[in-house]
Amino acid sequence: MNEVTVGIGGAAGDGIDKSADTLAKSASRSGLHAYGFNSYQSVIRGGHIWLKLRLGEEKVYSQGDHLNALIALNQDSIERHAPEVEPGGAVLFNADKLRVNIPVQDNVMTVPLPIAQLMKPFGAVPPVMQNTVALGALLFLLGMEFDITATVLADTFAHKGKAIIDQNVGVLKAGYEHAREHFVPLGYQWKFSRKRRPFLTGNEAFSIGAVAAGCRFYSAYPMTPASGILTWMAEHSERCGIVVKQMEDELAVANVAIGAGFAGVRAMCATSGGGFALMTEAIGLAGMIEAPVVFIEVQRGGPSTGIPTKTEQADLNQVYGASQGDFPRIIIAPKDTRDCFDSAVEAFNLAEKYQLPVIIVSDLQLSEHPETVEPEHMPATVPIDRGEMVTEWSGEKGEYKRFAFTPSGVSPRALPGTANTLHVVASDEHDEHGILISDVFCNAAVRRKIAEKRMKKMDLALKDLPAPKLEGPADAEVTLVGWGATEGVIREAAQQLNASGVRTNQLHFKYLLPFHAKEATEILKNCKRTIGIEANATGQFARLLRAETGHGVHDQILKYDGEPFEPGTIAKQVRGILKGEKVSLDVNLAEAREIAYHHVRVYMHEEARPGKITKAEGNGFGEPVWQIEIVHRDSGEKQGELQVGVETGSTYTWQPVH
Amino acid sequence: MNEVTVGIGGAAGDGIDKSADTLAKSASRSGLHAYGFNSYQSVIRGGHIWLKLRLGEEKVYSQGDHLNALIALNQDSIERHAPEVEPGGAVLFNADKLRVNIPVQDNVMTVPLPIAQLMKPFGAVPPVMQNTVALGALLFLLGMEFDITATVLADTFAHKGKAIIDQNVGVLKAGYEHAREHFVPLGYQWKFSRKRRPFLTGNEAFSIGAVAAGCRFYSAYPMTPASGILTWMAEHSERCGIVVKQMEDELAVANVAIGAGFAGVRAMCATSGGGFALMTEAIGLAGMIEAPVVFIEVQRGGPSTGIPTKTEQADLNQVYGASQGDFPRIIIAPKDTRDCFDSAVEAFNLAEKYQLPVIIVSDLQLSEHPETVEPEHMPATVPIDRGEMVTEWSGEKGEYKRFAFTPSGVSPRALPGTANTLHVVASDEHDEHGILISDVFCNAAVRRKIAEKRMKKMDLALKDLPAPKLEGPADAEVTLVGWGATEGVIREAAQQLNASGVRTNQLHFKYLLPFHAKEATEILKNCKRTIGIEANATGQFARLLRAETGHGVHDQILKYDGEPFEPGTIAKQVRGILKGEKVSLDVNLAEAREIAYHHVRVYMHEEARPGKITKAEGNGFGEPVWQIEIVHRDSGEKQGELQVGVETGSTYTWQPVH
Amino acid sequence: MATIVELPVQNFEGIVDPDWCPGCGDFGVLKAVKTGAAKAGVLPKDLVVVSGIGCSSNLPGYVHSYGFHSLHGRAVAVATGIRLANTDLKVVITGGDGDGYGIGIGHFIHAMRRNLDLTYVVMDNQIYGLTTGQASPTTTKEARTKSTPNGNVELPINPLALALVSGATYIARGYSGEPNHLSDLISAGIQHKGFALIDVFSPCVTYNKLNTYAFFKKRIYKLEDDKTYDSNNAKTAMEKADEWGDRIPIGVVYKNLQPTYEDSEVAFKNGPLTKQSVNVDKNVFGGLIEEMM
Amino acid sequence: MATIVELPVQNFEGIVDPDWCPGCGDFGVLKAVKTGAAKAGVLPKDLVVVSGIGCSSNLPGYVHSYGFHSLHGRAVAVATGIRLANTDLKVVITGGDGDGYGIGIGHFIHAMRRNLDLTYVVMDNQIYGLTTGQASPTTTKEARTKSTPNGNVELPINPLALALVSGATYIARGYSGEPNHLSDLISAGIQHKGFALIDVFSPCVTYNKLNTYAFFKKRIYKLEDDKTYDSNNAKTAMEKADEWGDRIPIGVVYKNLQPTYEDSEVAFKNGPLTKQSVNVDKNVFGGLIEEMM
Ligand SMILES: Cc1ncc(C[n+]2csc(CCOP(=O)(O)OP(=O)(O)O)c2C)c(N)n1
Ligand SMILES: Cc1ncc(C[n+]2csc(CCOP(=O)(O)OP(=O)(O)O)c2C)c(N)n1
Ligand code: SF4
Ligand code: SF4
Ligand SMILES: [Mg+2]
Ligand SMILES: [Mg+2]
Repeated sequence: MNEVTVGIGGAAGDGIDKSADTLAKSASRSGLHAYGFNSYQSVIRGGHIWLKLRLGEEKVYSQGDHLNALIALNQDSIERHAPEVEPGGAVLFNADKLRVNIPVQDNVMTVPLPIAQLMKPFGAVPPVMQNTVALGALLFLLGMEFDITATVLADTFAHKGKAIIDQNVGVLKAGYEHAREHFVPLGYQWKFSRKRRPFLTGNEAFSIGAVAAGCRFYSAYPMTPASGILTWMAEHSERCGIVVKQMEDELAVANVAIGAGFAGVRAMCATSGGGFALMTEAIGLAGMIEAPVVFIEVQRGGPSTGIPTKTEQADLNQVYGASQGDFPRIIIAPKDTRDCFDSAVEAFNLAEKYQLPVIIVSDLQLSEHPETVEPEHMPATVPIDRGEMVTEWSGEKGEYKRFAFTPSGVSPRALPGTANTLHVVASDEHDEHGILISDVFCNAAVRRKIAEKRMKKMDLALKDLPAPKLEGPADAEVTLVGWGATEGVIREAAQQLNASGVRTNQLHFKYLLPFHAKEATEILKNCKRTIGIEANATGQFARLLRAETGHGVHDQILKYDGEPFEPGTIAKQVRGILKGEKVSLDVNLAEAREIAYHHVRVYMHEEARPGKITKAEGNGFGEPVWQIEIVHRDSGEKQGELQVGVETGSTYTWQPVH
Repeated sequence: MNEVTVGIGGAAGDGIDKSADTLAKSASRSGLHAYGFNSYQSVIRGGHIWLKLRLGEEKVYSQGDHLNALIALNQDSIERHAPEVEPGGAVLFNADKLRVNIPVQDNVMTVPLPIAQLMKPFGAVPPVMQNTVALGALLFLLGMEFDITATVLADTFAHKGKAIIDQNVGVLKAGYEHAREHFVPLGYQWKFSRKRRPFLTGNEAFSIGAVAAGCRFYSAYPMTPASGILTWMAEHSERCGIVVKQMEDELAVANVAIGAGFAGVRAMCATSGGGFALMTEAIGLAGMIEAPVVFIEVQRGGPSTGIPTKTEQADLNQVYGASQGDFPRIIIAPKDTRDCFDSAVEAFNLAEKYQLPVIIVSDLQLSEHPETVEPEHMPATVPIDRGEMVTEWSGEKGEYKRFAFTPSGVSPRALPGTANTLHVVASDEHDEHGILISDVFCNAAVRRKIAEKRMKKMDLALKDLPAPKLEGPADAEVTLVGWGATEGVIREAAQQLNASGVRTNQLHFKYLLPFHAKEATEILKNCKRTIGIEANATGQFARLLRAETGHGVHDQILKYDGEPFEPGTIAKQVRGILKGEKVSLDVNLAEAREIAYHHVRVYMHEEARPGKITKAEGNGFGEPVWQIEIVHRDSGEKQGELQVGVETGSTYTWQPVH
Repeated sequence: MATIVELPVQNFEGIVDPDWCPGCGDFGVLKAVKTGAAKAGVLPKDLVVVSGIGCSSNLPGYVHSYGFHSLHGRAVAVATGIRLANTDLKVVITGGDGDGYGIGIGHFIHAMRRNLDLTYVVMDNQIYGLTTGQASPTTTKEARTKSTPNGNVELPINPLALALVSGATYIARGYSGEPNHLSDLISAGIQHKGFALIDVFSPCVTYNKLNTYAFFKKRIYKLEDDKTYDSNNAKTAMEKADEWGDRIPIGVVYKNLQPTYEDSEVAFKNGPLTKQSVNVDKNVFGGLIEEMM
Repeated sequence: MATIVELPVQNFEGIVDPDWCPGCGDFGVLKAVKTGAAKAGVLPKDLVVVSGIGCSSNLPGYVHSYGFHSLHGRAVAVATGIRLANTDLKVVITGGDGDGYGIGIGHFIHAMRRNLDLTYVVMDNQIYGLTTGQASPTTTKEARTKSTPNGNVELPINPLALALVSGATYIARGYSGEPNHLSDLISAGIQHKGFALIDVFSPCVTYNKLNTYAFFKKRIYKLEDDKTYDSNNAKTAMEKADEWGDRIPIGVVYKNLQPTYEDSEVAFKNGPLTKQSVNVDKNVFGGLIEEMM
């Protein structure tokens, strides 16, 4: 498959995401598919941002394993990423400030850009425009069409007027022409399909799905990585006729959404782990009063405040255990960006049909990475099912009972404002009419039946949801088991494994509650070897799977360092497991270097970096250690030595040279 | 075994608990064991309170299945409970106001008490003193010693002075003498051991355990059924030198306790399900900053506000899933009152040794029912282990690292105020020193190692905790599996089953996290047939068990109507399961009557009650129905008819007679 | 303003009898809420009574209207959602001092600065009733309660002063021993456009032996009796809010018309949200997709 | 009062450089916190700086002392626990307007009525910085932010007025552009026995383009410059709290000595809790058991 992966590295505030967006939209308008992933930090300015954008003629399912071109906006990016650029690739950088101080692979072109000189004709332009120069050069090297990018810039800056547009296009051109004059293209031959596709994040897909589904109320409190939904919703509230309300905290967010859902609008709210913890009590309320509300929990690295800008799938236990007591609720974990759209629509329908809270579990990677989606997969007209609603009621039908005990467990719902259906809903236990049975009317028999009525809805809902299916060869040697947002990367890993002769199939779960225990058991029973793949430390989904089916997974690939999975790494680990290699938790060489980088950044000036690294006996540390030379960034002269435990990762000693 | 079960029924505000307390203390001072259970409602005055007190020469493990003597303080109590009194028993009631309007069993003595006449000599006494009269009569009937009860009253009213004491003892005597003159004793022959034992609730045992363990800080927000701890702690704060702080909400309660735990005192807080939902975010914080804190979650009927004065074990999922991300924490579910004392002590030690939050899961029944405990089981001196503490630090040891990466995962802890160990703890991810790696210093390798360091502590903690053991015959036909507070009632059920020829053993779990998966699997593998017994609707523990071991239970006995298990009912259900009887969720006759009572209470005057009940075809209701006559309380004259669905429990029609 | 058609109070009579202790102040408040709604001419079907958890919060169960008996401390948030979803509804919040000024104080303060058209009736008994007598945020200093057996050491909250500095536009105090006066306050609160707070002395006869009917009877006086009192003056309102001791004012302490939240919400331009179609306009939707290309 | 031995501010110098944007107001606050602690003569080992989550809440990581960087909105509760556990420690809370006046407002208000000896420094930038620019509870009305693209419709909170009606006993406002003045305010706050609030204008140069250095420079004046201003008068303090427009006061708005929470806590009679033995007195314990027989 014809594809390229571009990396852009720099600091927060460097405008990296904007440049990537321009490139992605250019590719998309040409008819290429795109997938981006931004590895950023919780800091407003500075820090290290590493954005990868993968473009291909066919659909790409992850950021992949490759790096073909690098735009480095600071020295750190060169040092860390230039060596990753594969033969045939290029390293672009601002030659006024940076230098390639580290060996690159064979046949990698270094492209120093005389930024100041190239920008001179445009007068005083903001420094972030260096990106546009680099982008221009890259367009040439990648064989992309200049004019398409020019129209993207024109659209992007339309609201700023012609002068700004011209300036941007001019700067882009300067970069493009500079590359044409001094470098040869990297040799990509694209077949541009010219099909235009929207390029959007999971958060945007949730938002658009909600709009299509008739959502009229969105409440939120800002929290990474869920804030993107608030931003999008606030920006589009007027156009879409949606009340978008930032509340004082997540307690309010959840309860205001429940109030709105009860009153009869399609209501949604979203947050991340810590905010969701604050919503849990309210979710039980929604379950008890049988109010339809959609909650989105976008996971990030935990526990607690954790690593707010890093991805993880470790909130499953929390979502599953949200609120005290047994009550009906549905949990959905969308698989990819398109599925975010679908899941939002589905969630609103399920919420109203079964009158319960629906929780969508996403994660930072799914919610924040942008990718191209087929426009026909996000239609304006979607199925809408508001469930059994009572819009009129006359005395002949007897008294209206909000919680009528029915065989299905679903009781027809009347909204406040309707005549003859007056009722009170309560978080206290109640009878069919809503009259409390928590106080003087306490009644064990009525309690049993209403508890059963509520839970019955789950059986019905399960029948509504598609069962999990095995994808790939039925007689596979190994089955990769996952849930939620890792579907794409696992799919690519399976493709790589199959291509390399390991017969692999994939079992991926989207519906976590209610759970297709029967169907899953049937599948798992016949799997030769299952490997669970999850971005958390304890295998929360594997545990859920065993709880539901009695079948655990045979092995696990767990990742909890905050970075997303890559298909090649998964494939390699699968091969290792099949070969019987034991998983080691020791600090490896690359990690030792990372730990040394941490030391340098915290305690030393910017001009140092890790140099030679050797493994040695512990000599009193109770474990072997990595001995890491810290050297001068350019000269390579030794500044001192660091000892890092191989097993624990502890930084034992730092010995400066003098 | 020589034992008796007394029931007292009346309204809230009738002072029922006080009378039961007097009787229990009298029994206890005589050397009998006592177990009480108060089935009450969330209402301050009125409603229906039903208190059972079981007394025996040997230890009694539950409120049992029997009823030998009834003190009825209102008509409802006679109607509902007089028929339950077993042959040889007695029904005592205020003859001035009440009447026995319902048939009682053979050989049950009715004991009408002319209260007004008996109290006359004492002038204007508060109406609650009718209880004392009845109690006096009961003492005689049960063959208890009058003088002991007189001293109990003297102690109880010591702070009110001699006049009040004399009045109480006088009234008691009047009842006693009245019974002696008009009735024969029921024939109990007690061997009084004279060993005095404290009579206390689980909440009190938690409190006393905490005091023994050196707890110096208790924060709370009132919530049934956890409030008892606050009451006890507040009352004893001055004497025990404990700061007892009611905060503005549970968010504050949890965070203030974490602050105190971090600063170096043994800190505890408690709440019930809804309050715990609000604490979950903080629990993750404690896990992240490795602060020792003890949380108690006293479960009540849920979901949401639910049935606040009823018992349930349905918060296990919530406790297990408390807060986002993976982090170390310990969950303990004490088995009985004595174990509450032990668990509190243990929890403080584990919290400090492993520097993590410990959650104790109790339930309303355990926390609120009082029972006698051997005094030697609650010693003043208990093992205290504060874990690895740094009280002095000098530069020679290098820099102090609060989160030093050690092989065990435990990092020696220094408290604020200590010289040379300055550090910042953070909910954001951090390195060994506590320096954030969530922002500019983000580092995947350091992140991996600190996440592993924290989780490692769980492996060590598991080794510290005793593994579950099978109790009873190893070759049993059936194994009863339970967790937490149901240990006693399941034990009694097993005894009944063994006595009736069903070889039964018991597997009970106290430590839920970390979990002894290996040991439990080993046991379960060899069990012929397991029956899970839990007070919830979905079998939350059975699910946990399968998640941890792959072994589910073969059958389940689930109860979620708010009332506690009784040993006889469990034994009967076990026999049914073994006979292959299918569990039916239909409304049975007794429940149909209950549902009819609900209708009467909500919609009709007090003078009605359910009469004849027959099952009939649905005739348009889509299910068979119970046809329930509602009759006049005394005359039995028909007032109307109610139709209640056999399957759904729905109240379809109410047809008044005229 | 539309003319108001008063309704018979019977229209609001609930099925179930309150489970409050005999003599509880909340009976008077219940009566006043029903009468207040009737006086304001709200139809039962258009009224939603929202509460939290507490003795007082059981109130919605006793009114024949729509009701939402929510979580402890969350009534104001739930009510906000109901009101925003359907601006044709009148939303009256009823609850306790613990519920509203303790655990719920955040929502209370933030709701006031929004000036949403809500009416909030707080049954302030200066105690936690339902949990059997612990100190509440309005419990008198030094009062002995179940949770403060050695005396309460915290300064009580002053709800009227808090409301004044937080942007409520109708601030009143009532007394459940004066249900007629109270029903007028509630009726006016319902009719007021904006956030209305009515703090009500509603004695807990079981657990508060300090702030009893006798206590209030001796002290309260009506602001309405002073014809010179100008309820539109924030400064004198603050003085009245601070008045506590031998004389305690009841009545409308402060009132001021300000734009409401509803006035500035663009999504309401086509009427209440619940009345709008769930189907999205295809052109609008097409534009959203186009933006991302 | 013990004599104060000022310390060199270097004693408080942290290892790590702040990650704030160049020009962020929080730099000035950090400097003032360190200087204030030094001026108050607190030893680094006896100082605990407690924060929530936000740009501003990163502050404890930059001070050489003990620190607790807690949850968003919970700093005041955590600080309360630390202070109650060990009254030998000086506890300074530092955080943002969103953290303290938004999600954390309940703890804030209830802490003030307790008058615990805590010092609370709020870096009020009238925006949510760390989450990249949404409206905060102090955001100016009509301001366009990421979450209010059509303009903020909520009345901003007035922290000083809230503090005044809630029982804080030291209420001041500072400006990060005046770090010396600010450090005096903080030093006095630390020395003040009781709850001290110091609300600080600390411009967010990235997301708040309205309340900038220029904005404040033009408007602020120091209350200390008016020798007639009596900070012990709640009425005039309320006037100053309300002053906003062309002139905005900074300085000590209100100060008043009242018994602290610590004064009335019986458990402190034997000193700080952390200094007491974990072993229970056997006689006391025996009495507890005896009671239950
Ligand atoms: C989250 C949570 N915490 C605690 C409780 C227990 N609770 C129920 S009512 C109540 C206090 C009620 O006090 P108030 O609001 O003043 O009402 P009152 O009973 O005095 O009318 C409390 C603490 C609860 N239901 N939910
Ligand atoms: C429970 C929870 N909700 C939301 C967040 C996300 N969050 C982090 S900082 C912040 C706002 C910070 O604003 P402020 O306190 O004013 O600090 P600033 O960044 O402006 O200094 C929010 C909402 C969180 N960490 N936790
Ligand atoms: S306890 Fe108090 S508030 Fe509750 S019902 Fe009784 S009197 Fe009213
Ligand atoms: S975003 Fe604002 S508050 Fe945060 S560091 Fe930057 S300038 Fe400061
Ligand atoms: Mg109250
Ligand atoms: Mg801010």
